[in-house]
Amino acid sequence: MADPSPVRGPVVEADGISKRFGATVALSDARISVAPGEAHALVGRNGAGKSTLVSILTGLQNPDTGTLRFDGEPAPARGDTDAWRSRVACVYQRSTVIPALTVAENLFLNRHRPDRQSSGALRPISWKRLRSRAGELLAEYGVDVDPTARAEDLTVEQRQFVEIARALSFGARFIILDEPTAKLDARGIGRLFEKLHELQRQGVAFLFISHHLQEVYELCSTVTVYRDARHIVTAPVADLDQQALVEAMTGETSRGTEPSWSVTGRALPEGPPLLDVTGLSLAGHYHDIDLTARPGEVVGLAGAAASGNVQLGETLAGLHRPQAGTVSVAGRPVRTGKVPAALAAGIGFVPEDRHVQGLVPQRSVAENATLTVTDQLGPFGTVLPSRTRAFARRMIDDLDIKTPGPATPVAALSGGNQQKVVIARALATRPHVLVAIRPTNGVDIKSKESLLGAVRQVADDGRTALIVSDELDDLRVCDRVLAMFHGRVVAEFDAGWSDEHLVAAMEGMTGPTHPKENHDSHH
Amino acid sequence: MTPTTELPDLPGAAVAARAGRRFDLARYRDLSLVPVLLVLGVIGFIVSPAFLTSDNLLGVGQQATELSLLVLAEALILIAGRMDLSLESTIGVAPVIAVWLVLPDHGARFNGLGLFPEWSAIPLCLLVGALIGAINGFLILKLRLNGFIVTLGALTLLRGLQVAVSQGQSIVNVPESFRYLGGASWLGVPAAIWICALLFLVGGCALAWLRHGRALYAIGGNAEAARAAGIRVDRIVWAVLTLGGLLAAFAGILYTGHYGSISADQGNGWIFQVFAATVIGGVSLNGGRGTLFGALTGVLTLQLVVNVMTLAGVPPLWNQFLNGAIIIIALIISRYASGEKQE
Amino acid sequence: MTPTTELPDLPGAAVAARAGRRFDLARYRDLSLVPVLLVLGVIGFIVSPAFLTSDNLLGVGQQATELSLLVLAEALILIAGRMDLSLESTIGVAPVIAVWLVLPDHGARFNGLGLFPEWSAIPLCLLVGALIGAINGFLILKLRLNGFIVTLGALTLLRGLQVAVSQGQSIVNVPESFRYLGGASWLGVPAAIWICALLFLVGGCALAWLRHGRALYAIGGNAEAARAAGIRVDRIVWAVLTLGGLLAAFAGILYTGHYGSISADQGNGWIFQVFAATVIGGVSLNGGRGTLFGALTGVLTLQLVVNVMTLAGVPPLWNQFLNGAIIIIALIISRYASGEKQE
Amino acid sequence: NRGSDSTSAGSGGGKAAIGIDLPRADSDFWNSYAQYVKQDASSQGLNTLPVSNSQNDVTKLAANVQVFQNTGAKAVVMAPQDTGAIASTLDQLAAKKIPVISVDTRPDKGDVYMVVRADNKAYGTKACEFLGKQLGGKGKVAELQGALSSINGRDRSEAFAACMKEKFPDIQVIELATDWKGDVASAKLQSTLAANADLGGIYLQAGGAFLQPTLALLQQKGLLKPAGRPGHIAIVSNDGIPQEFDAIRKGDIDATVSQPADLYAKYALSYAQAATEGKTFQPGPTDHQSTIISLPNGLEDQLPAPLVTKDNVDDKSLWGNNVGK
Ligand SMILES: Nc1ncnc2c1ncn2[C@@H]1O[C@H](COP(=O)(O)OP(=O)(O)OP(=O)(O)O)[C@@H](O)[C@H]1O
Ligand SMILES: Nc1ncnc2c1ncn2[C@@H]1O[C@H](COP(=O)(O)OP(=O)(O)OP(=O)(O)O)[C@@H](O)[C@H]1O
Ligand SMILES: [Mg+2]
Ligand SMILES: [Mg+2]
Repeated sequence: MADPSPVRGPVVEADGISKRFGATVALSDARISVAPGEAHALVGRNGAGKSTLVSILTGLQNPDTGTLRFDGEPAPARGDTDAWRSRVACVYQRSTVIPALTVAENLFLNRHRPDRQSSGALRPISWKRLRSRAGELLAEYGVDVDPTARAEDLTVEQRQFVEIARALSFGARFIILDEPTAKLDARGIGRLFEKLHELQRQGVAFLFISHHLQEVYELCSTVTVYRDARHIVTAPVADLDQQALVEAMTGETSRGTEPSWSVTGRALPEGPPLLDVTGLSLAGHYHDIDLTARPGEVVGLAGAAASGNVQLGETLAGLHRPQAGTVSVAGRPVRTGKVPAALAAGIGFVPEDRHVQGLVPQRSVAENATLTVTDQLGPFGTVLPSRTRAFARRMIDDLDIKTPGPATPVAALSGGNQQKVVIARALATRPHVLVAIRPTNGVDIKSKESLLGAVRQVADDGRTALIVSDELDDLRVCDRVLAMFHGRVVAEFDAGWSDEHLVAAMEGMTGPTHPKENHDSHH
Repeated sequence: MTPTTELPDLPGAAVAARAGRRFDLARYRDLSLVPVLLVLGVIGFIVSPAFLTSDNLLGVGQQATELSLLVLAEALILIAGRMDLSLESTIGVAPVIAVWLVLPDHGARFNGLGLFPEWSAIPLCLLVGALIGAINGFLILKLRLNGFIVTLGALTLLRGLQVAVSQGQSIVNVPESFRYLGGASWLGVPAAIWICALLFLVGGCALAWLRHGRALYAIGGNAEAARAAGIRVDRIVWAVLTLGGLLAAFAGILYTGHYGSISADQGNGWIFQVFAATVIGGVSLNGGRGTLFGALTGVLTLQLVVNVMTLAGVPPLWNQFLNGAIIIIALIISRYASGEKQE
Repeated sequence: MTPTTELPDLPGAAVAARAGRRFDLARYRDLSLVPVLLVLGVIGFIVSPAFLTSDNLLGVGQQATELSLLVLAEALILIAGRMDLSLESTIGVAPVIAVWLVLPDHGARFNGLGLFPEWSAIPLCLLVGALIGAINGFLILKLRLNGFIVTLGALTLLRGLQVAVSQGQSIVNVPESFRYLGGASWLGVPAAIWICALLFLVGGCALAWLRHGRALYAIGGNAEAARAAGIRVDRIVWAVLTLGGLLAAFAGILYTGHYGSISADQGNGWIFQVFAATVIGGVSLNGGRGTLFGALTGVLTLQLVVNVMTLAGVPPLWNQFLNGAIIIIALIISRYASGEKQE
Repeated sequence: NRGSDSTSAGSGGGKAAIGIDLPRADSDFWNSYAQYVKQDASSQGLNTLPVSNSQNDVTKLAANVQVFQNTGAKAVVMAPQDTGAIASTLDQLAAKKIPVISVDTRPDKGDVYMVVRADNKAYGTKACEFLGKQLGGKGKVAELQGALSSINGRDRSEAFAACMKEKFPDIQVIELATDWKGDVASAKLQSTLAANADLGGIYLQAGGAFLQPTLALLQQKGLLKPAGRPGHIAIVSNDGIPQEFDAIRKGDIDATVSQPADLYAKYALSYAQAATEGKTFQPGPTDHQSTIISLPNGLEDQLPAPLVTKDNVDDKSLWGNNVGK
């Protein structure tokens, strides 16, 4: 162990923390304590207050009440950023990469001189050294990024790695990771965990936040559960099985781990395809894609980052204009490259990033949920507030959206509930084909179940859904999964696929179970 | 009640109830200048008995009409997340071009081309305004140029065009139709006030209850999200910019009629007032927030301030200083009344 | 090479390589006006033999100094993600207040208070400028008011203050120190040019190589992220706003010395030019992008255009029109040369 | 004897170059001046450089003058709207021995060869005397001032105020600053009318900017009664543009002070030509009913600025009766 003193207190100890934003109570008398070298998981449903705790632990926000100690000493003053930085490093849930700056500069932001952090305001920065150090750092994570590239030109995943590399390179003894895996694909998660295990061996303590419970079991030794802004339980992970953990998070006795839906034992859907895609190509992303989906069917489109599956989904929704190929819904061709045309043809869409394409943050839940159906809310192009409210209430009920009311600005909801609003918006048109890209992105386990249930319901009502994702949990609701790699469909699986096979296919190692003949039979 | 009450085990219900109050405050943000208006009214009443006469108030109203039309235009554009500085030139150049096309080519002090009959002056003027807005839209939306600087360039260019076309002269023989709209009274109230009130009412209703009106908020709030939701963002923004130019041209008609001539610096420097009125009235410069009613209270505040200062006989040397101070004070009031930080 | 080449199967490699080429273009974005300057030079050479004389070019240079200092200030503020419109009033009000504090209280046409000795005029002027910036900073950062409207209000208020203090008169008996800085020549080149060049150089180096300089880009790019990285966002922004006011006051000193008096509408209407120069020079209005060199080419472009138009004897009526047209054309060139959409 | 000063010189080809800067392109008065400059330059056969325009901005004026220097001007005609900030430009020109003719304004500092202007203080006084007489020495008068930063506006305001105080102490003057803006003038006049229904007279410091808005306002309020009728508000304007003459003929306003745009242009150019020929002038009366007075920094030819009323409005010698037809 790197630490010579055996009698040190916890690296961080917070007690009696309360925080409210206006009328919203984000934390109420919450506590947490992380021992040196410990990997501590923090779980809870969306809006439980996890990220708020993170911002308090990293000195970004002051708690209203409560005490905070690092290594037994009181926390530094709020403005003393260097002192905070030396105690705790953090990968925040919201991106903190600055788009216009280079990767190298992002990595060493505000600590361009590694030797002496705060002094030397007048010593010029040596960009050459910075670049080479950035190159070394990135190499440690196996991220192939040019340190002189600007961050805005990176993929989401590459950016996330820049973020992670930066936090881990501080040399702090305590690191907070707030949903670091949400933007990574399986291979990326693997690399991250390798690195974390290595740091763990060096005695670094972690506070790890994730909605993927299996990650908690894989990495952490202790788990703390928050619910509704309060501390519920802290226990060794070995003492809590997944069911107990979910119960602690939701406060309800679980109906068992079985979801409300099931894909096994369904009759293979019959009839002409509802969605028919032939020869679709978008330069730089995917080539010559054929795809069909029948009524009652949920089709998965699996693929790692840069496999082109996301762009394919977006193309179906009308966001890109493909160079070649046709899309038709219920036998009628759809004009590509136009969202209104796609909507009119009955394609509903859940975009990849709710912050970018999903929500108008300042507007109300009702308005966001009805954004796609404003033509149905009154005569002569009017939008009647009463109908909007009623429509939104129904959505709030159906999807169990936790909100003070339909008039609340959507920005005031927690992440998971925001995601539900995006799904509500997509379902509002009662689409024939629902295209959902990572529909459960950042959503807690309970909500995930209900969101996937909502997607499944679309199919059960005799329509069809397409789930574009790299998360196995999402893909489990699918009747059929197509795996994409480098812009091509490389494999197809029927329900009951094994994780390893699918993951292998997504990584380009097409296994022996390649059911090519199934694919061909559609033609 | 909201359905959250059906889940009593969630503290969300309590949260919701409390949150409810907060949002109510925010909902009345557009009213945040109403107390300011009242205070101004009281001060006006104290400093001069003439303040509360219908003559005076109608006068203030009519003086506000031209500015308020520009504010209406700018508010729509800002809500959609854009900006147009060139409105202050459009109010001058559109009438000049219309008159130039209409006036006979000889005999008067200012010689036009006489290409069109005189009755077509108003449609022509509106057309020119709309065209200016559409060209701005082209540069901003198709060439993807920065809107602030495009319209800043347009501001200079159009003012220059006006000087060039009018040869720097004020044009005195304006068409009768302009004069009528700017000068007539209907039921004892200037026609311009009726028209403005109507336009604000129509605009306000459209923003509140029409599909395309609501779309402006969505576009201004997050254009990407609006696009993904099937809103034709570029087309609507283009329409709004065009409409903005058209409204500015209409303001030009009223101005010309009201003051009896087209002066070469008609509207010069107004854009600052337009922005000040719009923003203290609660419209966000970042798009997606605000109402026309708020913008209207912004204009009225600025106009009343001038009126009250004139009635109070504030020394001319301190006029401009007070004007600036009042913009800042109104901004502070509007910020604390709404309780929202303005970023 | 980085060890990432060991993972050839990652599509990231392709992306990075493709991206690499694009960056090269983008990296020279700050040079995008250089061709424009060259073209202007050639036109100038063609229209008049007087263009390429050192007299003429130094004249253009000196005329550009005051504006360029405002542009320097605005560029720093814009890079940090803010705006300051009041600079155009600071350039006038700061010298007026300094002179008012310094001039004797009787005997001259303009009577000051005579509170301070004459040598203190320059420090006082700079102090007033810095104070104005700091007050703006207070209103924007502490009261969280909208920066655009605060500084717009300040623009009006400060101009009014200047009129009130100077009673609308031009002040002719300016301190000798002002006169020296504005009028002296060092090595045959006006002192103002040397000083400006030095300030741009220092500023450019600070932005490129100093921690606090880089912090401006981080703050302008994403203030939240900058805060998370331990940058004291509010403090730095405040410092930049103060520095901006100080630079504007210094521009006021040069202006006063250059033209030999403080006129009541010194700087009036310049803010449009400041924004135009800064933005066509490649500084983003949304913060986080641009360089001082680019901003400088922006100023020079605008100044050279005026010079060439005068030399070419463009009809006066078409002057302003061409000015506006050139802003838009420069914007188009700068947009296509950098290949970036400007949102 | 028009153009008498320049008759000695030959044709324009051999003459020394004159640089002319116009102060602004957006006002009627200055555009008339610009037209006269153009006419007179050709009729006097002068050699002028391309005419520039400084758009009411002294920095542009300095830049333009610099270009004149570089292109070989032997005399410069300008109308510096900012009488202070022109000082160093004048110094520069003096150093190069280029004489300067300043039109309409008197620079505070720096040498000038000749100032060609009418006396703005006299405008204010004339207007005051006329209005005072019309009102019989009592009542209320509104004064639409220009921009507070304009020297000529201030001269008029001060002279008007001083004269009123001295000669008509019973008249109450309501000063309204307008920044030369017609809409501001209209708004403030309207407020003033609301508060002072008994307003007896109005002084417009710039007819070009204020005349139409004022007339439109009075018309709308039903207060526009022809001169002589009861309830008529006496109006004195300033500038002498044709629109004012029309209004005088119709009885809408009572008088205006004719600011002689034609004489400005004519004598500015002839003095410029004289300067290039090395002529000098002495204080005293001139051959064109004006007086040259001596200033600390040069000479000033004070051109006559007649008060125009119904009696002399059709006088053909008024420039407003000759322009633009
Ligand atoms: N800046 C803020 N202003 C207002 N409310 C906020 C703010 N930040 C958080 N909240 C509210 O506080 C509560 C806790 O939010 P927090 O982000 O901590 O949840 P979380 O547990 O991280 O959820 P998720 O799993 O979705 O990330 C939520 O109801 C959220 O809406
Ligand atoms: N904004 C304007 N619109 C129309 N005319 C104007 C305007 N400003 C000034 N003028 C006219 O141009 C003349 C000159 O304007 P300037 O601003 O130079 O004022 P001045 O020099 O004080 O007045 P003058 O030149 O008449 O002595 C004014 O007398 C006025 O008639
Ligand atoms: Mg969170
Ligand atoms: Mg003048």
